[in-house]
Amino acid sequence: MNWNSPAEFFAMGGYALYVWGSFFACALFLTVEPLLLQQRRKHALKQLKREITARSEHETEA
Amino acid sequence: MTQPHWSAALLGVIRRDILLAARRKSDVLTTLFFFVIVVSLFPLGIGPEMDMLREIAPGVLWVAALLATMLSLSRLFAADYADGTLEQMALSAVPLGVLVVGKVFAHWLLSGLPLVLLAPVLGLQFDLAPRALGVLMVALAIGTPVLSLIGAIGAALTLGVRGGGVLVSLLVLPLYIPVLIFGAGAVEADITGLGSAAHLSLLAAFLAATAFFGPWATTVALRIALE
Amino acid sequence: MSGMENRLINWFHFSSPQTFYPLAGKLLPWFATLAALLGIAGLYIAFFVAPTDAQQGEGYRIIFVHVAASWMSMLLYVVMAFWAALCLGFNARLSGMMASAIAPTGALFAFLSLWTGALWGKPMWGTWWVWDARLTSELILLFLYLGYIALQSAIDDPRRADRAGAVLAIVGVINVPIIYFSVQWWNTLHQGASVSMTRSPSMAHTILWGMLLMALCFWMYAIAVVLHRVRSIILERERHTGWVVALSEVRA
Amino acid sequence: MLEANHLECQRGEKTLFRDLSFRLDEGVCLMVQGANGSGKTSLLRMVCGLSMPVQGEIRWKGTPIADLDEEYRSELLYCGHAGAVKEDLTALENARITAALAGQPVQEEEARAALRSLGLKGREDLPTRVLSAGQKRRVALSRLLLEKRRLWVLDEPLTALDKAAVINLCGLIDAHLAQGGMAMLTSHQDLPLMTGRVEHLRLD
Repeated sequence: MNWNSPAEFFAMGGYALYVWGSFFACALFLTVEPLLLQQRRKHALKQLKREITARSEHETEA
Repeated sequence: MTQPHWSAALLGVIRRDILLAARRKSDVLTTLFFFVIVVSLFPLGIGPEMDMLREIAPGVLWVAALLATMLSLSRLFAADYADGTLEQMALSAVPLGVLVVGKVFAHWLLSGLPLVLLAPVLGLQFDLAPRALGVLMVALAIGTPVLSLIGAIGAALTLGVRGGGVLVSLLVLPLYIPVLIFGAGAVEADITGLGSAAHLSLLAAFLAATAFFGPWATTVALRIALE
Repeated sequence: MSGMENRLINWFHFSSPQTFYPLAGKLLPWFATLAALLGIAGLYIAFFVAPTDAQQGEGYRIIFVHVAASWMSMLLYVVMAFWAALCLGFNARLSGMMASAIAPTGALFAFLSLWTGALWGKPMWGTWWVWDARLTSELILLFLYLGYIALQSAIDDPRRADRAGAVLAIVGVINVPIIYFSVQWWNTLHQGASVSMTRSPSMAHTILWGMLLMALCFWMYAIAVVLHRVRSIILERERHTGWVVALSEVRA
Repeated sequence: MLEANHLECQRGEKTLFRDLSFRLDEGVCLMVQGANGSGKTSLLRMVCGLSMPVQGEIRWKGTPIADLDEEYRSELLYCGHAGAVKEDLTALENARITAALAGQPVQEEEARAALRSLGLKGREDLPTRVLSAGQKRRVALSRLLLEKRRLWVLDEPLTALDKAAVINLCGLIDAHLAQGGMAMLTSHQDLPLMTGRVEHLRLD
């Protein structure tokens, strides 16, 4: 085990800013990207449903 | 049915583009003036110390040459695309690739060659030695055709696209990096006494490779743009 | 000849958006789970198993994400060019969609590689940015990704966007090794030997394992994300076809 | 000769036409008719091989045009909306350069004669910028005389032409058909063709 206490772990031997800056940025972007994609999918599905209802209304009118 | 005349078509494109440039001289002259003014701005921004200027001269001249080429790229196919000539070229009995080679060569004659001829004059502003000026000219003479060849791909890809002019620089400039490195490196190597042969031969190899692939990629891109 | 044609048609059927959409949906959770598991294992090694470095102290631990991100950014560009070539060669719709689905993730990894590289450079070299051959090449790779994305988004017709992007990706992938080589050459000429990030001889096995696991984690992540994105692209582009309208998630 | 089978054309998300088949034989003029936006120009571009149909194929003498490339193009003459005329060049230069680009260079005398017969006498050496729209159109049409091609594909060739020029053009098409040529064109007005057989294709 490399660390004797959580504080030591978070201090990263004085390199906390750099190490956590790197890992945090990766974690952040790799969670944000899937979330954005989820949103894109939801939007696409919503758009699709709207179009389908519009089309079927159009057909019943006709 | 007679065989199509490839050579007549090739010469026809080159002759036509030169004729058009001669009727509209301002287009060519703007590019050249741009090159001169960009190069002349650097000493004003950096300071008149000759040692410093001599050191940055190859890089400055080359970057200015890249930018000047970019400036003329958006016009490479745009007019032909707009007035239907490009359609006719794509439907010619002569392969489109041949005509593309002609267009690229004409582009080099009108925008690359003047830079080669003008560069030594500008090099004097930066106090380059006569030998270095010679190397600069040779490097530009080998490198500027590559700029036209690669640039043509970008110009073809962005035909009729929103914001094509800016977009083409975004696509093409990263691809110009090897030319910049070897071209400026050749002059620098000559100044520092390392000899420019290695750089120049790498530049020539790069020219050979792009001369082979460039027109092909441009042809594919043009056909996509015409669809 | 007809046999050949048949095989091609079958292959096209398999690679049609209609068949690929549910397949991607089924594969997605598996890759996501794998990415998570590999990530946990990789992070455990990175922080708790790998020993402190003699020269760089704890700062070297950035290597685990930095190298993995760099590898992925390069690999993804090659994969993107592969799909692009299929798109041009066979005029296959799905291939074009795959290529355009890969680009944003590739650009993200290139950015992360630069970001972590800068954060590593500051304590080790004293500056955020060094014109090191690898960092410079990575920067150019990011430019290439951004150019691809910009070109695609500037063209309205998705078919043309795919095919134009494909030409650019192929031109780019031919150029990447040349760019890398020229930057390397330029670097040695100007600074002598470049500062090595991965110190190969003394590298401990555990460090290698950690890097490998993290790289695999990013790889699986990239596959999962690309599959997800390609599903959205299919939905957007094929929204007028009968099979999309008949999908259960659309009906619901 | 020219055969189109089950063509389908899409622009954006709209299907312009589908399952369109036709045949064009020697000595026949095919008139494509339809409302604006019905896909006339798209069809002509497809016939030229400039764009690919979503479905179906086009054959020239039994071979798909996609496989023929230059072999097909050397029998084809396309005149689109845009006349491919350079404003900065003279009518004569335009005619000669266009022919050279098509792979069939012509002598100056030949080009002058063609322009003269299209009623551009005395204007051969003027930059086309100063010509009227109809005269520019005639410069573009001079290709019909200068390039020897079997299949003419003309998109709205009558636009901007006056009565005399229309009759002149019809005469050209007639002569072309009489020699076993083929023509496919779109037009909003009827062509007073004398001898050639005219068939109609409606896009709706």
